[in-house]
Amino acid sequence: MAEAAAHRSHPTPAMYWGIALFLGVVTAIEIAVPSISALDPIKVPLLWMLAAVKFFTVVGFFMHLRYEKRLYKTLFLFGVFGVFPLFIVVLLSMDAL
Amino acid sequence: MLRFANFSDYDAARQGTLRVIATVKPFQRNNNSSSAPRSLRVVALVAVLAIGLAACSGSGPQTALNPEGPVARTINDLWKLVFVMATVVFVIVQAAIIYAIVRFRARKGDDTEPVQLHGNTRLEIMWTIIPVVILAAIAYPIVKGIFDVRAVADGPEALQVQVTGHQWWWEFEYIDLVGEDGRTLVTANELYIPEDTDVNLIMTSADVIHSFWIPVLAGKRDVVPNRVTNLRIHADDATPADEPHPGQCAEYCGLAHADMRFKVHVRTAADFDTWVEGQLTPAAVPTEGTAADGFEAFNTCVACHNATVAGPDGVEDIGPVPTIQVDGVTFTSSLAPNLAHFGSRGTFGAGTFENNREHLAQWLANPSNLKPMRPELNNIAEGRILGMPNFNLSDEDIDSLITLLEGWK
Amino acid sequence: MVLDTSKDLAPAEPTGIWSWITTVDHKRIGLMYGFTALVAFFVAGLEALLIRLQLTTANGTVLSADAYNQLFTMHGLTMLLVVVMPVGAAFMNYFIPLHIGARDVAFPRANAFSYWLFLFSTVMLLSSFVLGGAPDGGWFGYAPLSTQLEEYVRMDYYAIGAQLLGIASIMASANFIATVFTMRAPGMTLMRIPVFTWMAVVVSFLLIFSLPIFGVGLFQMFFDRNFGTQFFSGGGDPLLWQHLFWLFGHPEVYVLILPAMGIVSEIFPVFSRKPLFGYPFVVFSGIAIGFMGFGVWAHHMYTAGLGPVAEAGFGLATMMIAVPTGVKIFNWIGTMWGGKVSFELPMLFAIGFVSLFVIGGLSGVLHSVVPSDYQQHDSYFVVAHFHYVLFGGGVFGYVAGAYYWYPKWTGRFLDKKLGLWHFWLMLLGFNMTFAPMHILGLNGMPRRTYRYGEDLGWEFWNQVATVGSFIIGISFLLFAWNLIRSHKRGLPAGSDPWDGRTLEWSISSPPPVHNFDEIPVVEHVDDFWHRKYATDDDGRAVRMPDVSGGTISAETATGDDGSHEEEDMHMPSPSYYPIVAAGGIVTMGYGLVYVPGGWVVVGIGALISLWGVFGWSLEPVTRGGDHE
Amino acid sequence: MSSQAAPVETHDHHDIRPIRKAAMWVFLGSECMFFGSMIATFLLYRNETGDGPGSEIFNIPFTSASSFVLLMSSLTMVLAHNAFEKRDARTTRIWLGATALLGTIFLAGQIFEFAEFVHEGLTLSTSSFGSAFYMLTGFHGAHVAIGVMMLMAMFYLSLDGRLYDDRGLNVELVGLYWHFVDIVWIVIFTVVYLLQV
Ligand code: HEA
Ligand code: HEA
Ligand code: HEC
Ligand code: CUA
Ligand SMILES: [Cu+2]
Repeated sequence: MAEAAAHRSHPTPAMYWGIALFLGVVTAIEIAVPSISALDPIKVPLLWMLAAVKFFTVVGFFMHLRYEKRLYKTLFLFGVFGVFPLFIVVLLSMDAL
Repeated sequence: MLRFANFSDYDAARQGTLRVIATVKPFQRNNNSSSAPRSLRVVALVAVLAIGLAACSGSGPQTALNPEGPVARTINDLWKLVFVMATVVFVIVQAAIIYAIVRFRARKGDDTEPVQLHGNTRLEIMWTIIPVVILAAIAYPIVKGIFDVRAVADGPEALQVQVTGHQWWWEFEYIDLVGEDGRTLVTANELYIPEDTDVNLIMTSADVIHSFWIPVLAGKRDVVPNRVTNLRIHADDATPADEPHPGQCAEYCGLAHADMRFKVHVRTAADFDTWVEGQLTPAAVPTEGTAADGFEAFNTCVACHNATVAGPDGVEDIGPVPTIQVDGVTFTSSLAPNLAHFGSRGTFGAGTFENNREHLAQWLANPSNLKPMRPELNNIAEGRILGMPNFNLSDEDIDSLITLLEGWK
Repeated sequence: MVLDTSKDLAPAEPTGIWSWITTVDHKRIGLMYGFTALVAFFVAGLEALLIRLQLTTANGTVLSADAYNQLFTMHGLTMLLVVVMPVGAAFMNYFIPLHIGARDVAFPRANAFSYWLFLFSTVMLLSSFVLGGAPDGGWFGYAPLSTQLEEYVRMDYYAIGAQLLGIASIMASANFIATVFTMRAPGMTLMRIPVFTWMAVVVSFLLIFSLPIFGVGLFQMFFDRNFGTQFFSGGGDPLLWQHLFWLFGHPEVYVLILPAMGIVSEIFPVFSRKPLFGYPFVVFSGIAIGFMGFGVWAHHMYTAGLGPVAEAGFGLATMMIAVPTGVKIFNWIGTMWGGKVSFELPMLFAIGFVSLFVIGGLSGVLHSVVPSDYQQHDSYFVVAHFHYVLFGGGVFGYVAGAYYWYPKWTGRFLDKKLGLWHFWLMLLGFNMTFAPMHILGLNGMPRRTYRYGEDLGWEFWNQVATVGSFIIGISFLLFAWNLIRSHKRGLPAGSDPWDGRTLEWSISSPPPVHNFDEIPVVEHVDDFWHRKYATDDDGRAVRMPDVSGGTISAETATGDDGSHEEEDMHMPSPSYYPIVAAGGIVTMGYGLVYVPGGWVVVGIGALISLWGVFGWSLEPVTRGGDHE
Repeated sequence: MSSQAAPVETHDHHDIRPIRKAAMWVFLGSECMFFGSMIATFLLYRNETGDGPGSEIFNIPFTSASSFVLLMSSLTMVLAHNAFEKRDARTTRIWLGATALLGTIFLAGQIFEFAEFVHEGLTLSTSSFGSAFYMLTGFHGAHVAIGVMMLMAMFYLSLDGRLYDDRGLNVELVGLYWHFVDIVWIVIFTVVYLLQV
C-alpha cells in the first residue's frame, strides 16, 4: 500500500527532537537579526527566508508532507504559492510595497 | 430492434427490478411528434437581427458614441476598432454554428452512424493560436490608448478644477481662479469650462465612492474617499446655453445615486471669462422687498449652505466653508451646495431639476419629495450630511427665498 | 415538485418528510439544491420584473428609490449566490458520484450540512426584506457605502448572509474535491472523467481558494460596521475591499459558468452521436480558465484609480481568457461537425448557450479594452454583458442540463411541445430584454439608477426590454408547469433515453440508493458508449450485437435483483445532526446581525451548533465509520 | 499533469483515511488564502497608525518566548502522533496533554499581550493599524483555541481508549491542523513583529 511505503522513511522521535532543535536555533537567529545593524540592508529578505525555512521544515517533517502523496502536496501548495503573487500584486497596485 | 419504452418498463424501473431497458433513439421518435412553433422561431430570429443592427448607432445627449472632444474620441476610435474585430469573430462563429446544425442535422431515414472522430490536434492548436494573434494585434493600440487617455493635463495652460463628490451632489473649486477678496471660485453641480482647453480635474470624495462621467467628453473616473484621482477632459466646441453636456455619477453611491447628475457648459474663452467674473463677484445682500425677507429666512440655511456676499460689513462667507486634506491636497468640502450664484444655474438638485420657481417651490416645501435623501441621519457637527431636511417653511418664506435665490445670478 | 419525488425513488428508500430532513444521499441533496435554487430563481426573477416595470418609462414611479436599490441588490445577490451557484451544486451533487462510479460523496453528512446551511442562509437573506430592510449596497457591496449606514441592519445581513453561504460552499467544494480525487471507480483515470465532473473539480478549487478572501473582506466590513474598526474608512483604503471582493468575484463568475460549460460538453456529443471533439483540450482549457480567472480581478476596477501600468497588465491578461474559452467554443462546434445533430430539447438549449455566450464573451472582451471600459463601466453595457454570459450562458446551460437529466431523475421525459415553446419564448424574450441594454449602455445609461430623464432618449429600448422580460417570465412559467406535469405524466424514458455515453445512463432511472450494484470497471472516456458500440474500419460507430434485447447496461452483468447484502453496500445512515448544526450557525448569524443586542441569540445559536457538532461526531455510522 | 499515472483508489470500505486527509489538506490550502488576506491587510496598514501607537509598543522578547512555546507544541504534537501510530496510548495521551498545555500558554500570553496593548492605547478602533493587527492575531488566536479544544477532546477520548484512527476526528488530522496553526504563526511573527521593529 502507498501508505506503508510512505511510512518506511518516516522520521523517528529522535529526529523530531533534532528538527525542533533546528527550529529553535533558526528562531534564535531570527530574533537576533533585527538587532544586528550590519544586517539592516538585507534584513527584510533574510527574515522572510528564515521564516520560509521554518515554515517548510514544519510542513515537510512534522506534517509529513515530504512523505505524502503528490495529491496532498498539490492541494496544499496551491494555497501556499497561490497566495503570494495575488497579494503582492494587490499591495503593489495600492502602492504599499 | 427499436423498441419503445412503455409504462410497464417505467414501473419496473421504479421497482428497480428491470435490469435491461431498451434503448430508444428519441430524436427519431420525437421528430415525428414535434410541433414546433415555427412562426415563433422566425419572430425570435428577426428580432435578434433587428436589435443587432440598431446597436450600431449612437443617439441621445449622453451617448459615448458621438464624442465632442479628443479624449472621448480616442476612446471611440479604439472602440470602433475592437468592435469591428469582435463583429468579425461573432459573424464567423455564428456562421460556423449555423452551418454545422444545418449541414450535419440528423436526417429522417438516415440510420448510419457518424465517424467517431476524437479530435484533431493540429486544428485545435490552430484555433488556440489564431485568437492569440488577433488579441496580440490589438494589444498595442490598447496600451497606447490607456496612456493617452490617462495623461494628466498638468501643463501651464490647463485649467485646474478640484472636484469633491458628495452624497448626492458635486462641488467644483477652480483653484487658479481667485477673486479680489482672495477666495477661489466655488460652485456646485454645473461645471463651466472654456472650449478647446485641457481641463485637469483633481478629485476626491467627502463620503463614499462616486464616479465622474461625461460620456461625450471622456470616460469615467472614480471619486474615492482618502484618495486623489485625476481626469482630463477637453471639449471641442462651446455648447448652446440651454444644451450643456449631461454628466452622471456612475458609481452606485446610495439612495439618490440616480439623481446625482451634473452639467458641463462649454464656453468660448471670452464667454468663460465673463462667467468667471460673475461668479467671483460676491452676491449682493438685498436690503428691501421680498428678497430681503428671503435673506432673513436664509438664516436657517447657512447652517449648511455657504454664500459669499458683499454686505454692509464687507465681503463675508455667511455659511461654513469646511475643507478636507487628502494626500496633501486641500479640498473645499462643503456641507451643501454653495448658493451665492444659484440664479445663474440652469438646474438644481445635482443636475436633476430645471431651475425654475415652480420646482424650487416644491424643493423648499419638502426636498425629499423631489429627490430621495436621508436628512434624518444628518449630523452637522460631524460633517455627515445625507440630504436637505424639510424645514416646514411657510409659503411666504418659500416665496421670498425663491426670489432671493433666483436673484443671485 | 421535485421534493415530491421522494416516493418515486427506489423502493428501498425511506419516504416522508423526515427522511428528507435526515437524508445524506447525494442524489436527494442534489434535488433539494435544485428545488431551492428554482424557487429562488422565481423570487429573484420577480424582483427583476419589478425593476423592469420601474424602468419602463422615464421617471418611473412604480418603486421608490429605496425599494429599487434593495431590489437590484437582492436580485443580483440571489441570482448569483442562491440560484446559479446552488444549481451548479445540484448537478454536481447528483452527478459527480454517478460520473466517477461512486456510491456517494466523500462526506455524506458534511454534504447534508452544506445544503442546510445554504438553505437557512438563503432564508435569512430573504427574511431581511421584512426585518429591517434588505441589503441595498449593490451585490458587490462597495465600501465605504456598505459600512456607512450602521443605523440600518441591511448590510449586516449581507455581511453575515454571504459569509454563511461561503462557508457552506467551501465545505461542499472540499467534499467534491475529496470525492473526485479519492473515490473514482477502478480504471477511472483523471483523463477519463466526464467533462462535467472535470469542470466541477475546477469550480471547487476556485471556490476553495477564493471564498476565504471574500470571507476576510466580509469580516472586515462587519467589524467596520459594528466594532468601529478602520479597514475601509478612517485611515483605511476603500480600494482594499474592491481587491478582496474581486479576488473572489471574478473567479466566482467562472464558478457560475464552468459547470454549465461542463453540461453542454456532455450534451453535444450525445446529440451529435460523436465523441467530444478534443476532450483533453476541453479539459485543459477549463483548467486554464480557472487559473487565469485568478489573475484578472482588477478589470472590475479600471476606473477606480489604479496606475496605467496595472490597468494595461490586467487588460491584456483579461483578453487572454478569450483564448481558452474560444477553444471550448470551437471544440463544441467541432463536435457537431460531421455528426448527426438531432434537435432534442437539451441540444436546442445547448446550441442557444454557445451562440449567446459568444455574444456575452465578446462584449467581455470589449470591456477588457481598458479605455473603452472607461465609458462602459457601470453602464448598461456591463449589465448586457453579464446577462449574456450568466443568462445566455449559465441559465441556458443549466436548463439544457435539466432537460437532459430530468429523465434520469424521474424516469420520464419533459414534454417536448411545452419545451419547444419554452425554448423559443426564452430565446426571444432574452434577446429582447438584454440586447437593447448594449445600446442603452453605449448611449450613456448608467446602471443602478432607479430613474432617468426623458430627455436622454432611453425610453424606447427600455420598453422593449421590459416586454422581453415578461416574455422570459412566461417561458419560465411553462417550464415550471412542464416540470410538475411531466413528473407524473411525462413519457417514460427508461434508463438510457438519449443513448448516452457516460456511466449515469447505465443505471436505472431514477437510480437506486446505492447507485451501482457493482462498481463499474472503466476502460475509456465515455465508457458506457464503448460498451454499446464498436467502430468499424472507417471509424463509424457500430452497435454491438444486443446482449439481451436492448442495450448492455452495467446491471446486465450482475443480473440479480438488487438485494445486495455484501458489506460494502451499507449506505451511511440518515442523521439529523447536520440540520441541527446548520440551524445553530444560522441562529448565531441572526444574532450577529443585531449585535450588541443580539449577543444572547449568538450564545443560543452556539449552544445549538455545539449540540449538532457533538452529536455528529459521536454518532455511530453504518459504513465502517463515516468520514467526517 | 500526468493523470494517467494517478493512483486509482476504490473506496469500498477500504482505508478511508486518505479521503479525510485529502479534505484536510484542501482545507488548509484554503486557510492559506484566509490568513494571506489578513496578512496583506496588515502589510497595507502597517504604517496607518493615525494618532494611536504603532509597532513601537511591541514587546519582542515576550512575543519571542510565546512564539517559541507554540513552535515547541508542534514537536509535542508530532510526538503524540508518532506514539499514536505505534498504538502507544499512554505516551500519546501525555504528548496530547503537553500540546494542549503549550497551546494554552500561548493563548494566555496573547491575552496578556492584548491587555497590555489596550492599556497602551491600541484598540481595534484606534487606527487601521490596530484593526489589522487585532484581526490577524485574533483570528489566529481563535484557531489556536479551537485546536486546544480538539486536543482536549482527543485527550478525553484517549482516557477510555476510544482514539481510533478511522474516527472523524483523529490524532493525525488534529495534528495537521495544529501544525498549520503553528506555521501561520511563524509567518505572523515575522511579518507583524520582526519586520516592524
Ligand atoms: C458567467 C459569468 C461571466 C463570464 C463567463 C464572463 C466572462 C468574461 N468577462 Fe465578465 N462579468 C461578469 C460575468 C462574467 N463574465 C459579471 C457578473 C460582471 C459584472 C459584475 C458587476 O459589475 O456587477 C462582469 C464584468 C466584466 C468586466 C468589468 C466591466 C466593468 O464593470 O467595467 C470585464 C472587463 O474586462 C469583463 C470581461 C470578461 C471577459 C474578457 C470574459 C471572458 O471570459 C469571455 C471569453 C469568451 C469569449 C471571448 C467568446 C468566445 C471566444 C471565441 C469565439 C474566440 C475568439 C475570440 C476572440 C479572438 C476575441 N467582465
Ligand atoms: C444569473 C444571474 C442573473 C439572471 C438570471 C438575471 C435575470 C434577469 N435580470 Fe439581472 N442582474 C444580475 C444577475 C442576473 N439577472 C446581477 C448580478 C445584477 C447586478 C446587480 C447589482 O447591480 O448589484 C443584475 C442586474 C439587473 C438589472 C440592472 C439593475 C440596475 O442596474 O439598476 C436589470 C434591469 O433590467 C436586470 C434584469 C433582469 C431580468 C429582466 C432578468 C430575467 O431574465 C429574469 C427572468 C425570470 C423571471 C421573470 C422569473 C420567472 C417567472 C416568474 C416569477 C413568474 C411570473 C412571471 C410573469 C407573470 C410574466 N438585472
Ligand atoms: C442640513 C443642511 C441643509 C440646510 C440647513 C439647508 N440645505 Fe439646502 N441643501 C442641502 C443639501 C445637502 C443639498 C444638496 C441636495 C442634493 O442635491 O443632493 C441642498 C440643496 C439645496 C438647493 C439646490 C442646490 C443645487 O445647486 O443643487 C437649494 C436651492 C437649497 N438647498 C436651498 C436651501 C434653502 C433655501 C435652505 C434654507 C431654508 C436650505 N437649503 C437649508 C442641505 C441643507
Ligand atoms: Cu454618487 Cu453615484
Ligand atoms: Cu470579472
